[in-house]
Amino acid sequence: MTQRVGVIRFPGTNCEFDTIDAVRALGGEAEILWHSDSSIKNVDAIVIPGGFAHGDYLRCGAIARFSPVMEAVSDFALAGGPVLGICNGFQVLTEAGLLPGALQKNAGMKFLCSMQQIEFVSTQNVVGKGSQVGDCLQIPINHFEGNYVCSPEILSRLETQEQIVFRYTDNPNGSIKDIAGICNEAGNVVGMMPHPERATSDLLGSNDGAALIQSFLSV
Amino acid sequence: MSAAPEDASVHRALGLSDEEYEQIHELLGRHPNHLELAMYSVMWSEHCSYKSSKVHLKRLPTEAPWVLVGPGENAGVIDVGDDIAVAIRIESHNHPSAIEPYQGAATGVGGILRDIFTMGARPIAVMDPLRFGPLDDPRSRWIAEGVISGVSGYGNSVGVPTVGGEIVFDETYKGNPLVNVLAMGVLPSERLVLGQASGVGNLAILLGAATGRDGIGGVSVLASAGFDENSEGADKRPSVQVGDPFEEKRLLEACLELLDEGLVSGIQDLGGAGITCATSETASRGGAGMDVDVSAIHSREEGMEPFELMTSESQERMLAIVEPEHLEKVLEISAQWEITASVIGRVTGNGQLRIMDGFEGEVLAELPASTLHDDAPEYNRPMSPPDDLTERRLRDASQGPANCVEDLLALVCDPSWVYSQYDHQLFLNTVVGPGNDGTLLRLRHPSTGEETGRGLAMSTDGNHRWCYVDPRQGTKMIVAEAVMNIACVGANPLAVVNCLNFGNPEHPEIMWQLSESVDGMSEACIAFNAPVVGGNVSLYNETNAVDIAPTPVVGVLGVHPDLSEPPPGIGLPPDSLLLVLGQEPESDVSMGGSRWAWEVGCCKDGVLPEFDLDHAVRTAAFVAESVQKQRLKAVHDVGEGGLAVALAEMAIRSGIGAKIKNHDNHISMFNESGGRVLVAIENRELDDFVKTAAARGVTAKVIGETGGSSLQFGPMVDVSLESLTVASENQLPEALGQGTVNA
Amino acid sequence: MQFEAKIEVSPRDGIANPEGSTIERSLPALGFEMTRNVRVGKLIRFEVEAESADAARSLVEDMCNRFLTNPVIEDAAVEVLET
Amino acid sequence: MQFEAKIEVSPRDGIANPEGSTIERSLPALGFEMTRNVRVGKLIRFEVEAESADAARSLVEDMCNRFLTNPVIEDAAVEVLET
Ligand SMILES: Nc1ncnc2c1ncn2[C@@H]1O[C@H](COP(=O)(O)OP(=O)(O)O)[C@@H](O)[C@H]1O
Ligand SMILES: [Mg+2]
Repeated sequence: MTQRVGVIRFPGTNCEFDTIDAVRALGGEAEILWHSDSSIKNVDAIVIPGGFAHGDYLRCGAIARFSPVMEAVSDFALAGGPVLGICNGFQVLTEAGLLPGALQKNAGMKFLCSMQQIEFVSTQNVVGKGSQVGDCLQIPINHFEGNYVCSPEILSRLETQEQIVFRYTDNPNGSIKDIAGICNEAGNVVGMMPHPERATSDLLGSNDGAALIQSFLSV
Repeated sequence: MSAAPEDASVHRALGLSDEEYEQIHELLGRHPNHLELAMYSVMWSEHCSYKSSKVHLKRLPTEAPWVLVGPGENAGVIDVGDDIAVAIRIESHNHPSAIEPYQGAATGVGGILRDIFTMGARPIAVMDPLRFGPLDDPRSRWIAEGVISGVSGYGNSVGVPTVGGEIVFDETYKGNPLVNVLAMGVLPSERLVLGQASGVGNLAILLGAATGRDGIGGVSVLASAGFDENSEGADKRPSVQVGDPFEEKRLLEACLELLDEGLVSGIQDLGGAGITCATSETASRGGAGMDVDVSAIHSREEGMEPFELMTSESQERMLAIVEPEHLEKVLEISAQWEITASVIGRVTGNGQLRIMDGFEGEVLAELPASTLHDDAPEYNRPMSPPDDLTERRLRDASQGPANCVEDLLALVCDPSWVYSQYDHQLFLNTVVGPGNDGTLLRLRHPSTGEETGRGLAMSTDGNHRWCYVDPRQGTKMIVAEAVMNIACVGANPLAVVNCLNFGNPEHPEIMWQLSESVDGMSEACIAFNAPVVGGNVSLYNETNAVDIAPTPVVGVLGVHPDLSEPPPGIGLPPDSLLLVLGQEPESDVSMGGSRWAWEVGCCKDGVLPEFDLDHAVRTAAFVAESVQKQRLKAVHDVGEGGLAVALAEMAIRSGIGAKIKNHDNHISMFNESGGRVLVAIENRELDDFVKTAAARGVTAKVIGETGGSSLQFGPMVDVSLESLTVASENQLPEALGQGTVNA
Repeated sequence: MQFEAKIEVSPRDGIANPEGSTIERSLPALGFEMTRNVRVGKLIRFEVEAESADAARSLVEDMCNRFLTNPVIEDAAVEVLET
Repeated sequence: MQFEAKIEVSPRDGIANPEGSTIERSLPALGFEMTRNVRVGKLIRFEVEAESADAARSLVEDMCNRFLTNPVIEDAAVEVLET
């Protein structure tokens, strides 16, 4: 298992090194991909990490998705390559059209940083290997715009095609159907608001994110 | 370069006294022109020159073998071993936050972070000790909410976790909130850089945001003037600055990269007094001079006057001193981070700061760079204790309607409404986050990320009630409390930073408070062997000529030597013994300065309980040792609200109650006798534990045992955990987040 | 020619508007009881250079569709004025 | 009577507008080179009940000053229409 993971860094990204630490601690290799490069350097998998790409100005992810690297990411995703968007990365993926729907401000109009319990709804995707539907995980959230919305048509497609990956057991942000993470039809592109890289050490409060990253590294 | 003697209204309007003007006249050997006068006025303001406090600050202990940089630089730096240095600093943004709470707090966070990365350190933590007027005052709520969102909005986005702080509400801060912000960063010891310019011919490069008219005169008008209802308003409004965390994030990354590549020989952030301060400070620290070309400054607006460009406090800017051969590489890295960079100055050898319109153009101002700092006035202002001090000390603060259950319910308050809005986990270091005693972070090497197996602990503490009753002893007690907080997470103190928030220094009792407070802090810092490595003084905290209660705030940094297991935390375990460690309160302990007396009993006077500093030092060391050896099942220091509030917090955390022997009256429940810590241990450990405590010179007394679903004091007082939890959790959400008005 | 573009971005009908709802919820406590249906959107203005008013308009509409709004949650109304 | 209030909130002149500047900086990369001076503000709409147009207007202005904006950094333009 020596997956080379490319971690995209936009100006304003701030979880890139945490993500790299977590990947390395679980035996993967990781390197930074700079947003203005147009190549993804033959990596085997891509993470778009958390943070505030371009300050989250205009809308979260709205400016980032035009970065040159995103074209390569898009080609990679459409060819079936594993792509994981965490928090801001999830927002970028929806803006880029690689995942449906949008993330708007939390219903309580507050930024929220807290440990949250989420439950696997589908494991047919790049973070689900080794887990069971119904597994509950303790993973922190850290966002202002994590309130997932989409049209009723998209929602019913997400449901019938098993594209809802996680739901919150206690919805913190007003997200429709308690959605915490979704994937594309093929299951190779996953977006989630909780931060699995923040749950990879008992010293920091939870190790439940390790399974997700391990799965991602082994596809 | 000569100027006519001018009419006194100009320098007075700029906040310079006639004597100060005369001094400038003498220093220059001629009359200053308006630009020069503006530069002196911002640099000699209270905010930049510390002219009223300097004589007192000199009494603080500042040295220890591990101190690499003490007060006077942008941040204090200490050596924590393994080739890692830690930079730490605290600052206030009180006055700006009173006018525009969100931006005031946001720019406060931005400013303190620049102080840290100026030293070459990557900021890894922010803390925000906050103080507001009472929750039933709508404007205070408006300020509180704005400030909290400002810290959250800027801190989260710039990508530095806010890992702790304080939140206090009191009448004394109505109209004059206190917004203090502490930042801490780590750097490889060998990369320490100082804010100085040397090497004739080197270039001064202005990096970051364009200079606008925001914050013009902010130093003298915003930071050094008190508020009263009439002046608060239109004339001050244009001075508000807007923070841009995204610009700051790029600036931070660009600057750290420049330092990593060894491309800068000095670097300095731009804060109060803007370019005037940065250019003169770097030049005079390096014993050099500088030519500054105002026409090269990238500006946000057209037609800005030289004095505006020189004094603007626009945010998110840095000044780097660079050898000419590195210029190209510096511009390249700046461009990569989309940072604007302009060469605005050249280092000269003559000690003069010359402001010019083009490097070959007209000289607009010329003055010896060092005079802006070194010759700033220093006042030994008159001081005297308040006239009624003796009388006040005679009052008995223990009187009042005491209903122990109701009082306890009123005094518990869960601050998570505040800190859940802050990213407090970024960088994967947070072992103990906000909501506990000290904050505890994993200490990792800043360049390699390698773990040291050790931890960095921090706490910020202030207590205006103690300091109002007795500024000297009160300050000693807050230092002890801060140290006790980090002891609870297993750390021993290494250094202290402080923010002295006081009223109007022209009032003799305010200067007395400040002087007393400094002496108390000195004594405590010496006792704990934790020198002061930096700080900030904020004066003129007053509304309608009423001064705030004296509020020194300290931040303590310490190290946990062996972080293989997280500390036990504050939650009560089942079936254990509860002990109090530390000095035992006298039988007739005073309630003076306690939260109970101020908020329930309504007497703000009296005297503080007796305080044994040496006992507190021994207790802190013993607590840290016990946590390190994993001998405790729970630990929490006793602070505001006394034993009862501390116990309530412990019980609420785990949902496990306790039975306390005796202690069933308001005095023994709520007295704030200092230097005490509550610990839970297993029954069978008792003998050994008490023996060790005695050997360390620490009093240890069993006060009860844990278990059950309520908190009982003696046979009479019984509070259910459920009611405690509800009372604690509801306090802030019921008052905040419900909409506020700014008037 | 120089034009001034003004774009009103509003939450789409049927999509929850947390910002508006939060304001609405707090209004009664502040003594503003007679208000309903609060919606918060964005207002974007800029100057734009184009050959004609039509050209300016179509440029601005293109910016709106591709970048300035997210049609999943937002509607936009574009105004272009000669200056 | 029922009125529809529309409030345009913009950053005051001379006050930095980081959001606008950031958008402006990113436009050329998207092929929009002819735009300058981007400013982003807020648009707030709601329905309000009042005795008269004047009463509605003064109510809305009061809300603006005390609650919806901070006049220290923002300007508000209020429009009130009968519905
Ligand atoms: N404004 C704030 N920001 C972040 N954390 C806060 C804030 N206010 C309080 N906290 C956290 O809540 C906890 C309790 O605060 P406090 O009662 O002041 O602690 P103590 O009495 O132990 O000094 C601490 O961990 C503190 O860091
Ligand atoms: Mg404590």
